[in-house]
Amino acid sequence: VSPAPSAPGSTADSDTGGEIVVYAAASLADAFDEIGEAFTAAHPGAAFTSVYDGSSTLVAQLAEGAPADVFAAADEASMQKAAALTDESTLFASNTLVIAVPAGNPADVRTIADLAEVTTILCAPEVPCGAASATLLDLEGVRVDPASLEQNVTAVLTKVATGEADAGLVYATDVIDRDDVEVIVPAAAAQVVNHYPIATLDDARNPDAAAAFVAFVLSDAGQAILADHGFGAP
Amino acid sequence: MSAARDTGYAPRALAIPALIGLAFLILPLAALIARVEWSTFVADVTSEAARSALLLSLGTGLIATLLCIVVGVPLALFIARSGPRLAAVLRAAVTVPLVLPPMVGGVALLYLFGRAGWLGGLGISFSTPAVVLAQTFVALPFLVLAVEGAVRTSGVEYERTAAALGAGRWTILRRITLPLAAPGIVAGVVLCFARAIGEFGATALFAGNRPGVTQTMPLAIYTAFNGAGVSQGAAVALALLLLATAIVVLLLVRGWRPGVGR
Amino acid sequence: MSAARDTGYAPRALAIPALIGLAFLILPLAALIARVEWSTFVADVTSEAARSALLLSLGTGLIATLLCIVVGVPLALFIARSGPRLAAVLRAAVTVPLVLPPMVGGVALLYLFGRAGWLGGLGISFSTPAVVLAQTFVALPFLVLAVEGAVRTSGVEYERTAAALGAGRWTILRRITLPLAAPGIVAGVVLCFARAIGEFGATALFAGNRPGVTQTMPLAIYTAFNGAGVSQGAAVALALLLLATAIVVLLLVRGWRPGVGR
Amino acid sequence: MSAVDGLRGRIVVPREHFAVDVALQVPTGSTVAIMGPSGAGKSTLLHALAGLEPLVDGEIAVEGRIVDRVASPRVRTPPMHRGIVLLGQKPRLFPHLSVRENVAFGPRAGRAEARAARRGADDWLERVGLPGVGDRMPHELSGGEQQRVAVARALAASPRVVLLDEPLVALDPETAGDIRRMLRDQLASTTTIAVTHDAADAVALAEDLVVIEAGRVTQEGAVREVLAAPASAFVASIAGVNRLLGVAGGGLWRDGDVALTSADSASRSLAATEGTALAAVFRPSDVRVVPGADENSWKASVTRVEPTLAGVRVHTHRGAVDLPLAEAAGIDAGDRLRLRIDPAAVRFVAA
Amino acid sequence: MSAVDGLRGRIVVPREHFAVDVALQVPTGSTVAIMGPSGAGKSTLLHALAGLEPLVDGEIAVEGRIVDRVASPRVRTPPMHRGIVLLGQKPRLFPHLSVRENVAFGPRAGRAEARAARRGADDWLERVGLPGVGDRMPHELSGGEQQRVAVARALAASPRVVLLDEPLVALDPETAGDIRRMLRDQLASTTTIAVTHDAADAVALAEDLVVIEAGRVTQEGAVREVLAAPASAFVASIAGVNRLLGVAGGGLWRDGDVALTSADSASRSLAATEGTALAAVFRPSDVRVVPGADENSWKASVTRVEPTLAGVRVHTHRGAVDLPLAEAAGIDAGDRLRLRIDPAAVRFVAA
Ligand SMILES: Nc1ncnc2c1ncn2[C@@H]1O[C@H](COP(=O)(O)OP(=O)(O)OP(=O)(O)O)[C@@H](O)[C@H]1O
Ligand SMILES: Nc1ncnc2c1ncn2[C@@H]1O[C@H](COP(=O)(O)OP(=O)(O)OP(=O)(O)O)[C@@H](O)[C@H]1O
Ligand SMILES: [Mg+2]
Ligand SMILES: [Mg+2]
Repeated sequence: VSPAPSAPGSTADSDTGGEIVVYAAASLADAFDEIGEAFTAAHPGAAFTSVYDGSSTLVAQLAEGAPADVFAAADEASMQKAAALTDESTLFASNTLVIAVPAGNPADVRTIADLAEVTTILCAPEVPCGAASATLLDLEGVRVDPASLEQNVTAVLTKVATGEADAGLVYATDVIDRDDVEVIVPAAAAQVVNHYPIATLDDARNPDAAAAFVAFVLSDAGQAILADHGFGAP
Repeated sequence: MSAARDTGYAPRALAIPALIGLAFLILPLAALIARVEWSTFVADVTSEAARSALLLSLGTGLIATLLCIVVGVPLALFIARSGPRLAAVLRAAVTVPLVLPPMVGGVALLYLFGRAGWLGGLGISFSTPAVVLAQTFVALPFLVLAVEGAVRTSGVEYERTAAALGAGRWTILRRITLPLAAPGIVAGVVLCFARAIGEFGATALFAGNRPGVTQTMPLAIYTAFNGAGVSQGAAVALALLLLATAIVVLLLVRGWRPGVGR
Repeated sequence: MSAARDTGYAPRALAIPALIGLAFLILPLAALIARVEWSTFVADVTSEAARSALLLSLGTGLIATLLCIVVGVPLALFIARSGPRLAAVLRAAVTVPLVLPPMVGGVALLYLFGRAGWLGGLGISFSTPAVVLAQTFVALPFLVLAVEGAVRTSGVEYERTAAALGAGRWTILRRITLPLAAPGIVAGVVLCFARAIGEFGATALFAGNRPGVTQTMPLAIYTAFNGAGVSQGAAVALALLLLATAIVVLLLVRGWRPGVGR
Repeated sequence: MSAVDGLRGRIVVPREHFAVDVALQVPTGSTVAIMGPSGAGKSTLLHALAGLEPLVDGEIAVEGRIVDRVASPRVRTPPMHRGIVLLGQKPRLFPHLSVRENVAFGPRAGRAEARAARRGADDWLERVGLPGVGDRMPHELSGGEQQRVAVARALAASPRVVLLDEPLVALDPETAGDIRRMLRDQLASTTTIAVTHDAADAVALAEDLVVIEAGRVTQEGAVREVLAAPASAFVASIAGVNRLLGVAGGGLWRDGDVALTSADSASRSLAATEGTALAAVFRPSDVRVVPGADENSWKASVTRVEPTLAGVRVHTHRGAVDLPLAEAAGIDAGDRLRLRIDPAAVRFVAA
Repeated sequence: MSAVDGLRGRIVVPREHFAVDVALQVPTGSTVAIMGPSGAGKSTLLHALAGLEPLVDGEIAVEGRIVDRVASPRVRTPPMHRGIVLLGQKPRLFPHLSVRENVAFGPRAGRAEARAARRGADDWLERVGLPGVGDRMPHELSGGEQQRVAVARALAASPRVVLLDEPLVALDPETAGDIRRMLRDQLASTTTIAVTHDAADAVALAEDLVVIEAGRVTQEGAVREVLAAPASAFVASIAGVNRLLGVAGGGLWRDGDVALTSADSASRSLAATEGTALAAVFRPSDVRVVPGADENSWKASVTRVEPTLAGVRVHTHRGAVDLPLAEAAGIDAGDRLRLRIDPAAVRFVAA
């Protein structure tokens, strides 16, 4: 974890006091916790509060008036559903798929083509990682009969880690620092990129600080922290 | 001694909190129904995915309930007839799966029945039996605790009377103990079935989400809820379908309810 | 008439399914404990986040249980003393939140108490009171059904006897009805508290996952579980902490249990 | 509606094969006994009075206040506000309360201070012969002990009107006698209805006796008068007397070829009206077996011989006769005996 | 262990203030009555015999087979395998079964075919005077009707050994008489123990009577012999006789300055042994009030006057006397009366 470089954005400190509440996709939790720390270090008057959950859950909550200033979604579709609540959004990070196999790779998976032969699990096509997985498999020309279509990446990872499945497709950021799974990067991974959008909310109670936070995420300091957690550039 | 309906002697002022309680349970449902998108409702609830999820839910839910009855009623009898200390320990053990967030319960089941688990040899994961096991695990405590309470409340006096008339243990169980505890058993079965059919977390982790095999209604609802670009309409429609089905099943069960009086 | 402990007349062969049931409830927990990473365990369960989530869970769980008692016991009495038809309808209504996947329950609560909801003016959502409401919503049915069964089983005869001795309605309630139904009420309170403290889905949606304000233990467990880079160790450790706490609380409650005999 | 009415009313309650339809009047402070065959409706009547069973017709007044009325304006005071305490046929001690708390229940419900109520309960337990059982739970008592605790619990509520449903059942004669005396002392100025199966209770406790059969009053009046002039076979059985039906003819009681005279003047004047339906009433112990035809005697065939404490009672198709064991030897069902009753021992009553 | 023993055993069960410790022997096919004050341990004894209450000492044999033994080898046959049927003190009809199914319960549990068991149940209901109630639920019966159904249920199980705990309680005298006769017929060849509070039941049903007081047998023997020679105040009370304690002196019964003679030869020979503790036994109805000193008379002060069916019973510090109402007028507690008993009506028994 690199110390947050002090790189205040263009916003003046005097406007950025008070609490900001950031609603962010669960996969951003660790990265945003660190960004939050760096942000408050840079803006001593600000207090950072985060709420992490699935993007769909967050959208439903925001639609019902959840008190948030900033929304960071895991995919563009989710941001679209929140369109009524924001003016415009900015992409701030990206993510690619990797093959996760249990530690020791017992089924000896080497390429994405091997997924057709072993017990493979994927995210359900309805959720972002599932849609991306389908695209990637199509691109690679591999037909997989998944043992299960999981609700989220965590479920895929749990089953891989416990040896329940021989392999699964997950995001690169989900496997960073994990020692119970091994990672194989598929050849076409770079062609299927998931983009993370961020936006200030129209209802933000602290719009200036919100804007400052978004700027901070997009700043070099923010991007460096995201890169530390495995995210790619937007 | 009177057969006449007796509305009891509860203070009338209790009607106020009772109504508040009832309203609190019903109003959210009404709010849900008010937001149903009727335009897509029929399509949502008649989709092939909905149908297969509902059938799977009903099937696994009923089998899980049966399993719960088969092992839960004996367990409840055993606890009810234990001394206070042993009963307290057993009750605490039974309460565990109630408190465990279902997701953690799912992980525990994975650890036990998963490929690397103690009972991994059974090869249960990703199969319909895994769904049944997950439902049984989360629903069993409800049945056990409800039945235990009922059996304990009905006491042993009638069993002693039956024994003193020469009835054997199985006869006493079948004709005295179980019928006398019937209201509690029915309540337990209802709680158990409702919990089984609504089970989501443990199933999601332990059994996975394979349409037609392990995708029960709650998983289908969750999938619909998380579906990119799809509104919550489908999720709500499916939830109402599940609800309506469960209530029909429960009313049927209640229909059997024997009219036990004292 | 005998005070001697009576182990009843259940067939001995029932010990087999009873033990299977017990094993089925305990083994997954054992498998879970076997996988605990003791190296990080202490740090995990003593972290600031764990402490505040635990306190929040205990506080909200106890308040929710209290609320359930306040509105649920009167509701249960009301149902128990209704005619069979009305009782069936009311019981079905009470069962609804049991079947609804908790997430959908959360959506329903959002629709009711959210910005555009009928009771949106109260501004409850996304606050600690929202946690309490979500827990109350999912836990209330357990209390009501368990208490209703107990009150119905204990019948009206002793209430009539008390009334014929000149006791008023409140006296009858306090000294006869409630004590006689005590085993059922305790069972209901246990189920209710366990369900409240384990509640995840509805809380996640309706109250959100804000540390210190709405992040209860199950949400903290969920967060730990989903946390990228963090192993499940933390989640399992937190789950065990929650479990241990709940069991301590429940054993305390059981300790009060009055020794009601017939 | 007289002010001296402790309890007054007409009670109509439908049962399986008949309706209980009884009019009652218990003057303030007095005791009325109710007797009747098993299933006659006695408990139903008490339940209705106490408010535990709804009336389909009639009304009930307690000390002049209407507490139940079917006709409009409908009145239906719940049990706890009737000022009536009922001791039911089953003891129904509260299983979760100690014996002491059971007895103190009424006083505490009536806002007595808890400590005083418990002390009072101990006094009551002493009165029913159970000192020192206050701390036990009800299921740790014998059947008769439970019965006595139930009596103590009812009386401890200091009722102005009390209904007792077989309060002395399940007690041995000695204990029953003690409780009967206690009831007589304690209820001296309480308006009381006591259901009993033992005429001795009625004699000891009550001024008036009401006999109920199949839901209807078949006889009522001062206790001894009712027992002396049984209007039905049931009353004769509780009074322990023979009751032979006949008609008045020539100043005698006649049934077929049997004729009886009575030394009692009231009986003679009844028999003077030719054709009146008469019952001849006499005790089995006053009947003698005589060897041959005699005045006031008749032939009767033995239906059955029943052992009694003092000897045997020989039942015939015309009355029973009590015999010492020695005299009864050899008598068996089917035998024919000649029986005789002394005119001084027989009374005629209108049938 | 004789083969003719229907039921035999010694039962020791601790209770609150004493232990029930009773040895019993009921020959096959005969009936033993048990009487005792409330709380004496009668029900405890039956429960222990039936296997519902564990022994702390003793053993029980049914038809020669040990079913319970505390000494090693320990035996503890559960109730259903003892071949004993118990009719408990409370009817305890199964509340969820119809009256017919209640009565058919025993036969069906004994593998009788269901239809036949139900038909048999209807026959039994008829025998206890309740034809046509088979379809009702137990709570739709009166107290006495429930009692009779419980009797029918116990007998329908065709027990070889049956224990009856106050089977005739809660019944009016007429119905009680019917059921008593039915029991006598039906149990003629059944090994039976019957607990009762009415000596008339013991006389009518049993060969032997065992009296239990505070857990111990205080007297046993043929029913009439026990009643004729009461060894305790309790037995005198159930036999309905006076029992005055004294000592033999000069061929007479003496207590202070009172001396009584008896016309009975057995009594005379008892009294012949100077200094023997004797009880003079005589019926209150045989006592006369006499105006002045007389042979076989004594002075006694009235303790209380109790109404009875036939008149009053005047209790004194030396025995009670039954008087017709007319003669009792004016007698009150504290009065002194001179009483006389005819030598022919008094017996002496060893005390
Ligand atoms: N709940 C009921 N529904 C219908 N009939 C009933 C009900 N309870 C009692 N009965 C019938 O009503 C009649 C009167 O019952 P009740 O209990 O008043 O009799 P009782 O005079 O008290 O008799 P006992 O001396 O046996 O107690 C009986 O024939 C009984 O079968
Ligand atoms: N469960 C118990 N524990 C302790 N003592 C008991 C228990 N049950 C009864 N007793 C006591 O044991 C004694 C005997 O009780 P039991 O029921 O055998 O009396 P009983 O002779 O049948 O009297 P009754 O004629 O009143 O029915 C009584 O003094 C009673 O208080
Ligand atoms: Mg009655
Ligand atoms: Mg008894």
